[in-house]
Amino acid sequence: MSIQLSIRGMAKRYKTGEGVSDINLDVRKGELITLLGPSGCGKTTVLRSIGGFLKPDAGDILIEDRSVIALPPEKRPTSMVFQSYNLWPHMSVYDNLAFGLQIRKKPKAEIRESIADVLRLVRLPGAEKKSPAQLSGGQQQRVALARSLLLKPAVLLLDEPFSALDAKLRHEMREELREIQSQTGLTMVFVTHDQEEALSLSDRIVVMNHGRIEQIAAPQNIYNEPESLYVAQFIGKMNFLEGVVEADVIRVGELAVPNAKRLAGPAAVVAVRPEDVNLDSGIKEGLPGAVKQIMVLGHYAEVSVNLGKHGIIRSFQSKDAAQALSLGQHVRVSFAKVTSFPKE
Amino acid sequence: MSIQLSIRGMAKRYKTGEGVSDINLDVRKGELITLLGPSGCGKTTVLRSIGGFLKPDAGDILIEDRSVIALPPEKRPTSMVFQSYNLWPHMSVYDNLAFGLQIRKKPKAEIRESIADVLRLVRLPGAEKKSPAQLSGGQQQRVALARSLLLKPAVLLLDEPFSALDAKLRHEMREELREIQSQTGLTMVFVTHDQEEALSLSDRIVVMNHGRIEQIAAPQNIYNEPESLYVAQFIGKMNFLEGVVEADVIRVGELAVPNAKRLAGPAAVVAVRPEDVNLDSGIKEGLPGAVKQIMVLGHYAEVSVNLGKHGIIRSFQSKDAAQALSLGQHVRVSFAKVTSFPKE
Amino acid sequence: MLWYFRGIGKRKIVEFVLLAAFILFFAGPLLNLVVLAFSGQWAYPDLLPNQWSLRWWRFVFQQDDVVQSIGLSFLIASIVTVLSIVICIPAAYAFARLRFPFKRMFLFSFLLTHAFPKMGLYVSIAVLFYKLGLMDTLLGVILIHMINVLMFMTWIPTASFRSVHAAQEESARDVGASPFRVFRSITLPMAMPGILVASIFTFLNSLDEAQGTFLVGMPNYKTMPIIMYSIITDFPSSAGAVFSIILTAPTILLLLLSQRFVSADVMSSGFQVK
Amino acid sequence: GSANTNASSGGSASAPAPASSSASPSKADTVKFDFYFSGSQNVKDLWDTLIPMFEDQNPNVKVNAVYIPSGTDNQTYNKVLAAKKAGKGSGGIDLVEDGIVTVTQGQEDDVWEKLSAGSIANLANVDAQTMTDAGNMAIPYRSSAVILAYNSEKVATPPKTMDELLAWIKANPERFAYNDPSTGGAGSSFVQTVLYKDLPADAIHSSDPAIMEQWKTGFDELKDLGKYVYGEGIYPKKNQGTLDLLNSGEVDMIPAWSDMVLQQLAADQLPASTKMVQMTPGFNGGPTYLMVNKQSEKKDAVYQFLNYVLSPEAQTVIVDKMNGFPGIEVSHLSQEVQDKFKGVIEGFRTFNLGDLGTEINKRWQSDVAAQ
Amino acid sequence: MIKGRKEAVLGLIMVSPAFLLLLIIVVLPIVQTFVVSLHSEDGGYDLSRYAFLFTDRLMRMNIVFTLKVTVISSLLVLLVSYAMALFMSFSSGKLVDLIRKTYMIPLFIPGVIATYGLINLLGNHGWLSRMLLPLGIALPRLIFDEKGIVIANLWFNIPFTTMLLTSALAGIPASVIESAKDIGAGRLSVFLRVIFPLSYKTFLVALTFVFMSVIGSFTAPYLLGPNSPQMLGVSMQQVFGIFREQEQAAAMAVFTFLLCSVLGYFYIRSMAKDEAARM
Ligand SMILES: Nc1ncnc2c1ncn2[C@@H]1O[C@H](COP(=O)(O)OP(=O)(O)OP(=O)(O)O)[C@@H](O)[C@H]1O
Ligand SMILES: Nc1ncnc2c1ncn2[C@@H]1O[C@H](COP(=O)(O)OP(=O)(O)OP(=O)(O)O)[C@@H](O)[C@H]1O
Ligand SMILES: [Mg+2]
Ligand SMILES: [Mg+2]
Repeated sequence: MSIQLSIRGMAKRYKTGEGVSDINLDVRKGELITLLGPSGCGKTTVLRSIGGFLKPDAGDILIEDRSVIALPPEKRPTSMVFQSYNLWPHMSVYDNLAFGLQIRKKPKAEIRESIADVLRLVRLPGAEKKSPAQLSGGQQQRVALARSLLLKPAVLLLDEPFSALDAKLRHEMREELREIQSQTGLTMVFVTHDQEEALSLSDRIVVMNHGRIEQIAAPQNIYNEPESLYVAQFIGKMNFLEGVVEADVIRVGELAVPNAKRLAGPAAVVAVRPEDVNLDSGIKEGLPGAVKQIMVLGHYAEVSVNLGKHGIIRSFQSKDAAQALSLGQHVRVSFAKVTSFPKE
Repeated sequence: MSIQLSIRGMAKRYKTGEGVSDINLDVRKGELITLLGPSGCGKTTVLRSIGGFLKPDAGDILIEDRSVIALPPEKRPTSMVFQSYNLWPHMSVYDNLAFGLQIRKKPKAEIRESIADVLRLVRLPGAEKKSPAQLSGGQQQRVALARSLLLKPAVLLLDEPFSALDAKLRHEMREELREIQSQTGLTMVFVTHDQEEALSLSDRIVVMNHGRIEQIAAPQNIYNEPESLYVAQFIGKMNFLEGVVEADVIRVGELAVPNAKRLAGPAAVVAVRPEDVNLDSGIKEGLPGAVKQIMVLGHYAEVSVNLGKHGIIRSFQSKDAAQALSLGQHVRVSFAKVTSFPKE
Repeated sequence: MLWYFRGIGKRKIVEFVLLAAFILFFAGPLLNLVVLAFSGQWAYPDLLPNQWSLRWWRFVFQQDDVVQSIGLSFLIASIVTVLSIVICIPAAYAFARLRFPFKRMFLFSFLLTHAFPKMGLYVSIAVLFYKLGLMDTLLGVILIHMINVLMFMTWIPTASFRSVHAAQEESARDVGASPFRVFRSITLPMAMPGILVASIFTFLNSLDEAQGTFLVGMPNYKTMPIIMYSIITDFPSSAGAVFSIILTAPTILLLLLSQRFVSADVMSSGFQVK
Repeated sequence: GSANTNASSGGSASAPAPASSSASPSKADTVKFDFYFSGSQNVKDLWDTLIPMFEDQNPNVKVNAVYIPSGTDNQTYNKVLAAKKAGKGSGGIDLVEDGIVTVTQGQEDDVWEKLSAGSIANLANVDAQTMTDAGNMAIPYRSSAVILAYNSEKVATPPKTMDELLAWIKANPERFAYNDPSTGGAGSSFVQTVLYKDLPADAIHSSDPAIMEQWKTGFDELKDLGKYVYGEGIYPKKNQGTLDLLNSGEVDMIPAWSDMVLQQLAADQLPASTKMVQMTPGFNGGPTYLMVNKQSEKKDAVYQFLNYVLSPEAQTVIVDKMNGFPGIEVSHLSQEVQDKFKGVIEGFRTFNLGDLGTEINKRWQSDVAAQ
Repeated sequence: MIKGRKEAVLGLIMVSPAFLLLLIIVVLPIVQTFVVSLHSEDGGYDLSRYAFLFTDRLMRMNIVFTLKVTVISSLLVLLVSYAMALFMSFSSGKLVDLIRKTYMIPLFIPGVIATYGLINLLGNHGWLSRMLLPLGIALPRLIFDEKGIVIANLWFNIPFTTMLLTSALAGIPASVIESAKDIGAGRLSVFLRVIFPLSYKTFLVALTFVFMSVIGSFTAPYLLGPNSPQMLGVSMQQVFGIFREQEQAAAMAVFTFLLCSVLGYFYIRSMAKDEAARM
């Protein structure tokens, strides 16, 4: 598929010294790319630059192979759902939604119909006459989403569009978004802080850190093969243990794991996802530890095990398995799968 | 422990007809209560009434056994973290934080110090001089949180205080909140749309629906024993199947589950959590179905199985178990645990 | 008495005192005018006139210029208001939002219109108007009215525009509105309270202007204040009182009407979002 | 009220069509010129009477009288001056009626035409001294007197001389008021009369600055008087200001223009108990002048009109309507009128101090008002 | 920076119609007046007319008096107007509605007439003293006194200033005030720390307008004020109209303007400041 949006060597520095730099990203047509990263890492900055609300200090932005860097926001074929809704307080919901269509000189009947449609879609049927001040936080957010969706832009920019929605609604919205995308081939750049959302929704995830891109990859790859300690730390839960490099293996106490990346040593960090941590009470192998805490989190449980000098390790267990354990019980810990990184 | 906050028969109706009614809630000292419910159900309305920003139409609100219903916000011993942060745009972060302390006539040196402390706590050390406009969404939210924390109110009201934070930071903040609570015995009313947060953080959860309270209970109880179909639907994922009441059992196709609640029938709804759905390829028992979709979500996978006339059922499986399955494969479905509700 | 006040609460008392002060101070002179307008004889120290009369009402309405001049005044005031909006609002917007050279100097220059006493300027202005052929023309009268309000129409809207959030403008740009459209549909309505204030002021100022009108417009454009001046200087205050009531009534009517149409209270409550 | 029977003065009010006389002479031989005058209603009534009378006799001249409400009257002069500076001729103003200040100012700015009996025959009837005082550039077509107005219910025997008046003021503190001299002629007349009380008789026609030395005693007197006048040193603004005080009963005696008192008595605006008295020597009166714009292109017509205004016929009307003194010498009027002035005219004096008038106001402002 | 230049051109174009009007009709005559004010008595050019303002005892008194009245009036006007604006913006009820509907009416009364109304009300034998007479209260002297001028200034300026401030308060989101109340700020703190800073710019505009209209006022001080010292406006009229000293009057006008400019400067500076902060 063709490249719909291309960001080349973009940089933007605020007066305070913060900002983003060295942003390179190609988004294919119909792709949904997620920007993921800690608060303040520059996600909104990238999005606003694409939308035309910030003038980057360097670099170029191309949409459908045309540079848009010199275009004002209204001339760019993008539409943005802002992090802080930005509804117009002096207009009703209807007018908020109709404004963009009126500019595009759509006939009145069509406008009315598409507004009714999109309000149904965001689960706010009949809210046309209300004013933004009469809406709850999540309702405002959905109106803002509806406003952008109505415009069918070439690139849709979404800055945490579901942050105020409950899980159920968020799921429904995600599915609606997917649906719209499959119908219209919409290209989306999506900012979220919700990993699960990023993992389940995105075609590819861009992990950012301190104004830079750390890794761009498909969700599974990001999860399974984080390229850096940072990404490993950030995506999903991860246990980190110190190990000693011994040629082909890295040794963590009595346990040896393969040195797949051929790290130089002498020290390395071994990373294990909680679900890859096995707990056995019978076998002799593995690191010895004692169950410290059991926290049942919905359909699974998080079991923390004290490994003595190796610190505390967290393991996900099914509810049943967890309930078979008791606090203080001695267990042996082994790893189904590990990744390793050089020690920083 | 003593009751810190008590809401009695509160009702508030907006001009549009929406609002809340019949709100009764006792919060003990040092307790963290979560309001959970879909967007627009009235969570913010309840919180704003406690804070004094809305005048309820009926009912009373007591804090430490004194009615505060007639007091203006500034006289109430509450502090609120607003859903939309509400920082003062013309003040620096320092001034935003210092304002409340200055009103309480704290000495300058003490103010400076506690601001430095609280900024470290919300992971924004050294941000004193910045203005709100120079902060990212998540940073603003953290400043708003810091502002309320500084005041050590009798009741802290938090309206989705972590909605703009990434998982890592959110975890850290939660733990800091817990830490502060254990140190100061802070009483908190917490609004969130994040179930996991509610389940892991709260002492008790208040589930709201359409302006009314559906259930108040500890997280495990809410999860395991939802009182209504609505709560079951809203908390966690849940599969619903139609069943036929036959005295002691409810029959779903070839499967019979116990009629624990002694429902009258003829029809009933059987609810099963995905993690309680077992999939077996060998045994004869259980409902026959075919694997429709396998979605790996971090450390676990969601497997959808088509049950024919019983619809589609979702099951959580460990990653390994899921990978052993293939699309279209025939499986037998059985339930480890079910709840049942009368059919509406 | 005291128990009564205690009974109705502190807030009510405060409100009552406020109202009393408000009425005494603002309505006092006005009520006085109304009473005066209907008074015949009013000797000291009587609280009310000892003789009521409609004599001055008859008198004012017999002045054949009065009705015509009221019409003319309202016409001129309307034109002045519209024209100054057209000319000044773009300037105010530029001051509020755009960067251009000498901006501060331009903004400052509008201070001149008001801060500089016009007494000494009239001859120079008249010379200029003669040269430009504006003397004794409607355009001339309108222009001379406009210079009185240039400052109000730039400074006040500038302050209003600046209080409109950039974010709201941004989202309008985002849906594809041109800067002009953003201005018309977003910025302008949100800055409306301030602009309304400035416009009302412009209108009233124009209704009240006499010196400049006389200089430029006499004898062809005899506006209301010119007639008024002669009435209040040559006749007892009763005539002036009648005149000001006649003069005020239509404007107040207009005000009340517009309050109904300009949605309840643009002026007072503003637009507020949680 | 509305004695607006004359079409030429009433109709031009707000018609946007330029009614400027130069543009549209209706008949080839008819000249229409513009005459700006200001003042109270009685002035307006006067011209509304005189102009038709003139036009009946002079069908070739039409007078477009423009009534300038007080309060905006300064602008007439500004307009004349501006038109001249802009090189636009008369600016549509051919004849102006105003007080001595405007006459003097116009002399400096050279906007008034010099007048002579050659073009206006009846000018011969006017006192030559008065014409010279005005530099022959303005015609004092009428005069009013300043008198002492008092409340006869409170004051049984009004003072007859200046010294008696001063004594009365001191004997009745806060019962007398005179207005700020720079805001109205009545007060100015009082001040000047006090200043020249003990000076040689002909000093009132001298504009020689040397005389300023001799004002000192007069000003000391006025300063001292401050304690005894209304409000212990309050001088109301404008002639009307003191009349209001008399009307409301706050004072019992004031210097005032005779014509204003008479008119307001007639209109019930002053209590019927109000009486007037002239002192000896009298307060100075003041003429009102007519000036011809030097830029005017219709001087002949204007002269024709002025000639009529100075005719005994017109002057008789003026005396009747204005309750004032004629602009021409009384001897030219009918016996009946002469009889009417018998006993009054003797006390009537005109001061012609030229620029000294302004000097007095300045000095009053700093010595008396700001003591 | 292409964009910057375009913006500059656009800005200049938008300002130019108003500015041209201003330039021709106001600025040029003012420049002329300024030149006139430099004429000395003996025909040369110097600053003697300005020196006179400070050397002449009377003038000095007038200037001090004018400043005193202006400062007192401006302070009172702003105080009352802010109070009224706040009251109207943040209270509700019948009373507020009534005030909201009527407070503008004084704006519609021509200045001269209102001044007469005030004289009739406050004068020695005025309505107020008639009302208080039975109660045995004697009013202090209000008319022909600086108190009279101040009262008139309040009457004339409060409605407009209130209107202006109300419009500014309308722009302050309720949420910002709510959060201030939440942390326990009382009315005064909320006002001083939140409302005032957020309406500061309009406040400066209002202050400038009040200051200008008071300092240059004529009708009210002329009819209500003492004979001496005079407000500059009255004195200027006297110097120009009665004493016919055009040059001196011009110098007074320029001086008045300079006084007003000081306030104008604050407004423009505050704008420039947050402009710098915005980048
Ligand atoms: N206008 C500004 N002036 C100065 N610094 C700014 C400005 N806007 C943002 N920043 C800083 O730039 C950094 C990146 O901000 P940005 O808004 O892009 O973060 P973000 O990734 O969207 O964070 P969040 O998830 O909290 O919204 C932050 O450290 C922020 O403080
Ligand atoms: N000022 C108002 N006027 C009229 N209706 C309002 C107003 N504020 C809220 N509502 C309505 O009341 C209901 C409850 O609103 P509330 O803000 O309490 O919801 P919420 O539970 O906080 O939702 P969210 O999670 O989306 O923030 C909503 O349907 C909303 O539309
Ligand atoms: Mg952001
Ligand atoms: Mg909410």
